[in-house]
Amino acid sequence: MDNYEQMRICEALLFASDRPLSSIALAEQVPEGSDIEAILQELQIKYQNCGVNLVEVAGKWMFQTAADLAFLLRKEEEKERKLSRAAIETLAIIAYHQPVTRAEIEEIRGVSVSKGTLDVLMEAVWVRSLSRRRTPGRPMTYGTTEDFLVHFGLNNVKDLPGLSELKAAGFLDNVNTSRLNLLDDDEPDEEQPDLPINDEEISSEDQAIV
Amino acid sequence: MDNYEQMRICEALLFASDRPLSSIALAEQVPEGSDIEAILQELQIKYQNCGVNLVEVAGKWMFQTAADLAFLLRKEEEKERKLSRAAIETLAIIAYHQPVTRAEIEEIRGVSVSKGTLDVLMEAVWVRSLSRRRTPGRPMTYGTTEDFLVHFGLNNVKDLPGLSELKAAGFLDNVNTSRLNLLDDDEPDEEQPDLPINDEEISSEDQAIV
Amino acid sequence: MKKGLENKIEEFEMPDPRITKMDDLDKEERLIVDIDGFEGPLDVLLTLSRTQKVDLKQISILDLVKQYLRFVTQATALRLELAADYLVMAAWLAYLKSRLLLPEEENEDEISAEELAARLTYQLERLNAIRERAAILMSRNQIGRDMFVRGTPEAVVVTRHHTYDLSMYDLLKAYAEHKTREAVADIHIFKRNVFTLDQAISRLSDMLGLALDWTNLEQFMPTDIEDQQLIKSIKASMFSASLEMAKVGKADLVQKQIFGPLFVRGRKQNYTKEDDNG
Repeated sequence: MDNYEQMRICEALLFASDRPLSSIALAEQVPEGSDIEAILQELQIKYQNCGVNLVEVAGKWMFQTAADLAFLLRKEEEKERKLSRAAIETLAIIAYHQPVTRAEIEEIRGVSVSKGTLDVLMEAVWVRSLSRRRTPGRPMTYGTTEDFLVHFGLNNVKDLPGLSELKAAGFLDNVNTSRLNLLDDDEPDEEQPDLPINDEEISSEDQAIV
Repeated sequence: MDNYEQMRICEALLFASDRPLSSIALAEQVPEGSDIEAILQELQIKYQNCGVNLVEVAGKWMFQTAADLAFLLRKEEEKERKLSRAAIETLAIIAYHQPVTRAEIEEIRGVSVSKGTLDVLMEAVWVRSLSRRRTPGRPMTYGTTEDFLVHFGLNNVKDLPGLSELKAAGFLDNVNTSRLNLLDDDEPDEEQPDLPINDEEISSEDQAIV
Repeated sequence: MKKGLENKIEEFEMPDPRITKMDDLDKEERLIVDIDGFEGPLDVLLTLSRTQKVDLKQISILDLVKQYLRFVTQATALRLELAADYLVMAAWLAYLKSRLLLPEEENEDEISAEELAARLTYQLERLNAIRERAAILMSRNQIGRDMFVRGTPEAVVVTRHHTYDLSMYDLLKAYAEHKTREAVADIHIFKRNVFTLDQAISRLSDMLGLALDWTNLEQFMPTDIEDQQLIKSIKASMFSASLEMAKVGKADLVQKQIFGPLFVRGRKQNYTKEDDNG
């Protein structure tokens, strides 16, 4: 099979799908030893000036309509209109601070997260629960999903706009969630990074699942 | 607007449309006086040797996977299916209460579990049989698989949100508070898989799995 | 434009619709406030700080505190119900204000007023920064609004791992719904093992007869109980019993520090005034 034929296969698969496909998944469809990255690069160049472009989102590949045609194609989307100011702000906090607990979101916004905010974001499949933090109370942490990255055209959460500036300004430092923390000078102890779960407590569980 | 720009617009519209578009519908999107037929012809030629082709069906236009590559696409009956409500609920109960026997699932749900429900879940490789419980009748116990964890992006079944977290996220919104208190009383039940297993019935289970 | 040239540029900025300036804007800068529009005390502070028209780092915390306290007062005057969050913040800011106004005392255990003010500024800056990011994020080209994916997708072989279309949301929703139904279907109310107030009063009055001096209430607790639930219940009931007996004049209570042990002493029948100091 020549290179052109392999490119046609990837083109057909990517064109037919409305979800991004990983290069690994695509590689399974072309003969072994094909340079899938090179094929994808070539496809991307082929489409760069067309009405549809091949883009890399969430570490995967997808065809979508060209960004500069947005003004012609724009539609007000149901999902977005439904989002409240609180939900948008919560989404941004989850995106930039992930993994983040509910208490931390409340601390940053200075107000409790109303019921329905998180489940609206989860229903939109933009937010999901991650692992539990290994601190007292074992609170659930939240993060963004692949759908979130795809929706906003990001390859990685590291590509979030202005992330490094936030970091440099110290705004992504550990959030002290003790109530009225303004008065409290204690070192926050719940902010240890999430460790991969591997303690004995759980290991029997793990094995049961394998 | 030059001809190429108009071609790009048609290309994007045809790509994003959920149904074939007539040349009249397309003509409305490009400046008046454009030769829409010529644009479509040009687009058709552009795609004729690609992985996707522009085809005219019943007087309307659409992109379609090249006939020689149709083998790449799934057949109709293999499309993603929706799980029944009973199956989703059964899956959730297995996830939260594993290892759990069929009789226990029935007791929890309050209705009998049809053979088909478990089969569907096992065929999806989300549920698997664990070992037999060492109680009269030696009933089979069920639990979730690694595929289940992968699909839902969990590290561990421990990462499933508990009742209080479901409540906080708004999932249990329509329950009144007095009932919620009762639900909370049930919580130790939820945590069952989490606790160090020390009751005889379950420890035999555990050994069998490890 | 009667305010003069220096304010000219600012006049063009859209006023925050949630804060409407009253009357002719006397120096007091009075505010009418729509509480519903705000998302908590930090939101109010952030909005108020904008009226200072400077970098958040350079805002006058003292002015901000005054504005916030005025906001709370006015809201209360208008009989708007303020959530506890707003009042807690008001209390804290009043404390901060007093610290900022009074000369600082040397105290190593306490955080300096400047440090407290800096922390507040940090919180405001952090919220402001995340808001800016939220706005940037939402203004990005979005799939389904600005850019579109294939309108007639076909399932491709490479998605074979996902046989069923089921999201985490669906799964959790199903479980929550099940739990909801279960709650309606069968309600088990377990009888809790409790130590009643009557039991406690009877136990305490018996034992107070034996102990003549001040005695830690803890020492009247039964020692042979292992059930943690019951121990809690006993503590609560014994505490209530001691209050009850003090109320009816059968015992005196004293507690020397917050959260310290509670001492109890039986009152003699012929009780004199000088015993009343406890």
